[in-house]
Amino acid sequence: MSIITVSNLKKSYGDLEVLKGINFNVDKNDVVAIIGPSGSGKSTMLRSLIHLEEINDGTISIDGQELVKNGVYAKAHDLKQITSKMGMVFQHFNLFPHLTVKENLEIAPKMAKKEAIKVIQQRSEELLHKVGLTSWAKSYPAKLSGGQKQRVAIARALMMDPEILLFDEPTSALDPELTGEVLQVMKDLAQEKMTMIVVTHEMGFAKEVATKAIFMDNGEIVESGEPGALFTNPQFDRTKAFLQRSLSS
Amino acid sequence: MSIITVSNLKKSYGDLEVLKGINFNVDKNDVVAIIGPSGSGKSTMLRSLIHLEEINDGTISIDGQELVKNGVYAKAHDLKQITSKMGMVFQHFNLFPHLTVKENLEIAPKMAKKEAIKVIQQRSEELLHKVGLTSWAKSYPAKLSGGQKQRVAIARALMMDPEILLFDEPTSALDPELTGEVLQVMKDLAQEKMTMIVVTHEMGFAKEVATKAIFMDNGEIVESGEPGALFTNPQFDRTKAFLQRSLSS
Amino acid sequence: MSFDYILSVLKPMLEGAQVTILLFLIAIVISIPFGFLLTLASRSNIRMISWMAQGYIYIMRGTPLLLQLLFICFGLPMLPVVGEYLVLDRFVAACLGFILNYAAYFAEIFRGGLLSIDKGQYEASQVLGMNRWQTLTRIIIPQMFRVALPAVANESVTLVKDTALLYAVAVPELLHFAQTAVNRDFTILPFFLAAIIYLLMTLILSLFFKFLERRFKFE
Amino acid sequence: MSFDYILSVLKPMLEGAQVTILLFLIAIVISIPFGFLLTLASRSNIRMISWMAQGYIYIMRGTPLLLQLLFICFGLPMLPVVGEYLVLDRFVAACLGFILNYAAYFAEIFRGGLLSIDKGQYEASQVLGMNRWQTLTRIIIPQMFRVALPAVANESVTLVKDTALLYAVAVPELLHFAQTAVNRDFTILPFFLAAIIYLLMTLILSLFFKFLERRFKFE
Amino acid sequence: SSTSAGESESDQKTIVIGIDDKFAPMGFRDENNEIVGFDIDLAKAVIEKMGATPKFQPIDWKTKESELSSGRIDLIWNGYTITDERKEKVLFTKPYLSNAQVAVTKADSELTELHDLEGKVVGLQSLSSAADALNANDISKNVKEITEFSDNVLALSDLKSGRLDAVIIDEVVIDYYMTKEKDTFKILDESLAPEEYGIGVKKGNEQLLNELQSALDALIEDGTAGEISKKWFGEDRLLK
Ligand SMILES: Nc1ncnc2c1ncn2[C@@H]1O[C@H](COP(=O)(O)OP(=O)(O)OP(=O)(O)O)[C@@H](O)[C@H]1O
Ligand SMILES: Nc1ncnc2c1ncn2[C@@H]1O[C@H](COP(=O)(O)OP(=O)(O)OP(=O)(O)O)[C@@H](O)[C@H]1O
Ligand SMILES: [Mg+2]
Ligand SMILES: [Mg+2]
Repeated sequence: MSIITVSNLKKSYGDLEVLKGINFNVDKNDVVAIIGPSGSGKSTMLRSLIHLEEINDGTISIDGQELVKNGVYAKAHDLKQITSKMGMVFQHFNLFPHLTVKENLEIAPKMAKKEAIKVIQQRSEELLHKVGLTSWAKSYPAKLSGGQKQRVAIARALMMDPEILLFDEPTSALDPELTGEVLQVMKDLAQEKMTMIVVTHEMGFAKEVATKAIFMDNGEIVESGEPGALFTNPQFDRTKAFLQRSLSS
Repeated sequence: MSIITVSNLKKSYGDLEVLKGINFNVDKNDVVAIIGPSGSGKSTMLRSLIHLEEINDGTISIDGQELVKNGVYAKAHDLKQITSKMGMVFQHFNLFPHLTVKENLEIAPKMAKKEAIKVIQQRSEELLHKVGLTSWAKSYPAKLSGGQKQRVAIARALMMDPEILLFDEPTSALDPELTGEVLQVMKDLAQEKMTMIVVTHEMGFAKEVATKAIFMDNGEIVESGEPGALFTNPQFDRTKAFLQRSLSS
Repeated sequence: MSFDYILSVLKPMLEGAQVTILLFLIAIVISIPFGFLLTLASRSNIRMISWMAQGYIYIMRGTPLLLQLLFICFGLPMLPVVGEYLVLDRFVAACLGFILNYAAYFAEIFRGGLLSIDKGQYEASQVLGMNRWQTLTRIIIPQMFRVALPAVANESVTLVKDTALLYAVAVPELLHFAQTAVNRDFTILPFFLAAIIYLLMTLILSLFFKFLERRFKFE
Repeated sequence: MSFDYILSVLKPMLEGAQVTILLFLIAIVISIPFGFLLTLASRSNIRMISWMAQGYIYIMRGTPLLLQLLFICFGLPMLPVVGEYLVLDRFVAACLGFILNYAAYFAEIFRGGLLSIDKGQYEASQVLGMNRWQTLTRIIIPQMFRVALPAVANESVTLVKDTALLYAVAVPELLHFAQTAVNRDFTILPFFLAAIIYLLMTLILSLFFKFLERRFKFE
Repeated sequence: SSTSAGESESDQKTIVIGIDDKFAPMGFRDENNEIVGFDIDLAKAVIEKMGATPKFQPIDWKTKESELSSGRIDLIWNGYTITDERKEKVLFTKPYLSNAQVAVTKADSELTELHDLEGKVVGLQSLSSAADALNANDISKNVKEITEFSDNVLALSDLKSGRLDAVIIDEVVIDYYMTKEKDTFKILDESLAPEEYGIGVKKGNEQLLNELQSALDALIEDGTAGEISKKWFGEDRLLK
């Protein structure tokens, strides 16, 4: 069963139609790679899923609940509950600079007050271990390299125990040398069957890890499918042109 | 005959020995790609050639003239004359933000006052045409994309009619989509037999365009040679490990 | 210039400095939170509130503090009908003037601080399920204060120096006593002493803020 | 509050405003280049010069302008021996005080402006064969002024307001006449008029700087 | 005696007296920064007589009527000249001391008469009766410039430093300075205008005025005031 279904998603900024009726599904345990040229609407689409952008029309269901139906959003309380099933990792990490790494992980769960502090602290230690940053727990983000920051951001998202993780170009702001460590953490998550949607320019990662690839251009999904097939045998000229440009450079 | 010879180049920052006795030659019309992990000293080496860093020991000759001999620099006037044979393109472009594109190209030649303004203007127009930015002549740099900025920076360096062009990671600050246009300009220059030294992470470019590749690690040149050979059949483990990491990501 | 003379001149000046310090503390403690409220008001979604806050800030920053002090101390009591209820004690009036004026400056500083905070901070807070109040108090305000700290330090030093205006509303302060002594004894020395006292006060204040800045460096 | 009354109060105030404007123009025109020289001096490689410049800036920024004005106008003539040669015309003394004070502030602003300029600008200039002077005058200073413009605007508005201190050295200015009228006629109106005149002056100045900022936006 | 004798006895009413603390010998600060002077001593005696406690509040002289009308001070009492214009806004006691406004120059000045002030720079205290006296005289139209200071001392110090040619000032005040600093100043022959000092009370507060007047009268009567005058002026100058 689909954990995310998007139908007829439309979004404009003023006169500029950025998403022109998008339809797609994501199944549980899918790793979806979203690729496409700059300005094609990838970020806008991803951000719409977690309600960082308000869409103009269309329906988005998450895990069977409707976040927005034909352009009408759910009630505030439901909205919050629905989006809480997702975590998001940003291109520029968006760590809280005034909190230590450990505090970055723990602040949101503590604010939510659903669990004992003990439990939260234990999980933050586990997750820091998982992303290999146990020894940086007490450091402030400013001290970390880009790759380390992004791993903290992933751990922070995982603290809220999401069923789905969204990534918006998680390695684009990193030195090429540092992308590897972040991609490794993402591969591990894929192995653990985390459902993920990843906007990326990393064709290698898309080919290797993704179970599904979506190619967007100009506010539309041009084609989608199994990544191997899409990369080696694109059906449309637009896809072909884009892949050629991306792979050659 | 070598246009650049470097021997026993040593450079420290305080106790940190960044370059540990570097030796290499560059022949006229060579395109040298310098690769290596972050912090290995690539930038420092390149900047030493054009006297942006003062070295502690060693000899650097440019076109038969000694910029520095056994750690002793030439006289100020000679220094200037020797470095004027080289142009440099920076990672972050370093365009002058308060001058238009055309003014960026013309300011240095005008200051040098060696040529009539007419001649300078004619050359700036030619070069803008060459990098495909004629229509942007009157714009300020802030209006340009990263790729366009870097092309302006290349044109600006060419205005001084250098015999050698140095590039320090000219595409690292660019969106992947925009690297192509800069690499194309560099390829054109290679075709016109410009001598170039390029610090780069773009293995594709290094393989395709460079006539010689130098792999640096930890302040030393580990190996160097014809790029095809170096990439496919590295002699040292350090080179192998680096290439594996770079090409996989 | 005997040591005794210096002491005798210094005594009233130090008493005046106490007034300066007291006013400084009162003004800073109240005008910082008030300034922050003004910042929030000026960013309010309700047009009226945001206009009023912005107008207030504009007027306070566009006219001299001295005029504002004279206005509050001598102008208000002259208003028809309500005037007689607006006769404030002169020290209270001075505090009020400084608070009203400095709140506007702090509001501008905090506005800049808020603007400097990346949109990503709000977005990260939102996707982590934090509500607006939590985001404001736990994420935004601490960062805003950190960014604003150097400007707040600057403004505080200016506040110390502006206490020299107190004499206009007849609150006897440091500089007034220095001036009295200069005129009485026909010597420039009290001005030097006053300068040293002001320098000491501003130095200590600067050091305190430097300490705060280092303490909250987040590195 | 007849119109005639307003006119009669306004006339001396506008004359006072002329003094304000004159002093403002003199002070700004001289203190900006002087401030820039101070910036250069404070970055000098010669220790003595850089220390002296920094000390000067520190003292001027750490003591009240009012004290400095009193010092120059009434203190200097009291110095033994040289005092009698230091009796400046009071308007000249006021100008001098404002210039010496504001130069220190502008020096700090320009220092910040210089710091904000990327090292890459110097490096690009060097590899293009420009010498130090060409780099400074053609590349660095224009960018520094652009960066400093908003702070210079702010400081200039402060300067307009600080002219209210002129009363202390007996230069009759706007606020003095307003105060005279208030005390004479027992009405708050002159304070309002003064506020409006100050607001107008600071508004025009702000608009002028906004224009400059837009003009030199480099976009 | 202290400047803020204040609330020593809580049942006693405090009367706040606005003074210019740079107006010797009427009210000024001595070497110990204490406020002293003829008016200070007299006020203390009179207020005590009234069964109240005096509190001396130094103010910016420019704002004295504003201070009074706001009620922050109860009395203006520091060589406060009675004028018709001021009578419109302030209640005055009967005059207790006579004074004149005089023009003062440096001792070595060539100026000798009032009309020598033509084309000269003249200083005076802002919003003082010296301004009225000068304006009432024709010479005011011919002086080069009139500069207003926030107190007399600043004006005198400017005269000494040479920025001023003359200062218009209360005779009582300059007399005191001339005994303190001999050979520094001289007074021009004609005085500008005779005048009298009174005590200013807020309009509408006739009760305070009356109490004050009777206490003052009593002290003049019994010679206490005369003693104070002798202490400061060497003679009994009080108007009876
Ligand atoms: N807040 C906004 N206001 C107006 N236009 C916007 C806004 N955000 C995005 N856009 C426009 O919407 C279009 C799609 O933007 P979006 O960021 O979704 O593209 P993208 O595919 O993520 O590109 P990139 O690969 O560069 O991140 C672009 O034309 C962009 O200019
Ligand atoms: N100004 C400096 N002061 C002190 N250390 C420096 C300075 N510049 C560079 N270094 C150090 O010198 C070493 C070499 O730096 P360099 O920039 O040459 O490396 P690089 O190979 O260009 O790396 P990258 O690929 O990250 O640009 C690094 O360890 C760096 O930290
Ligand atoms: Mg995007
Ligand atoms: Mg480098």
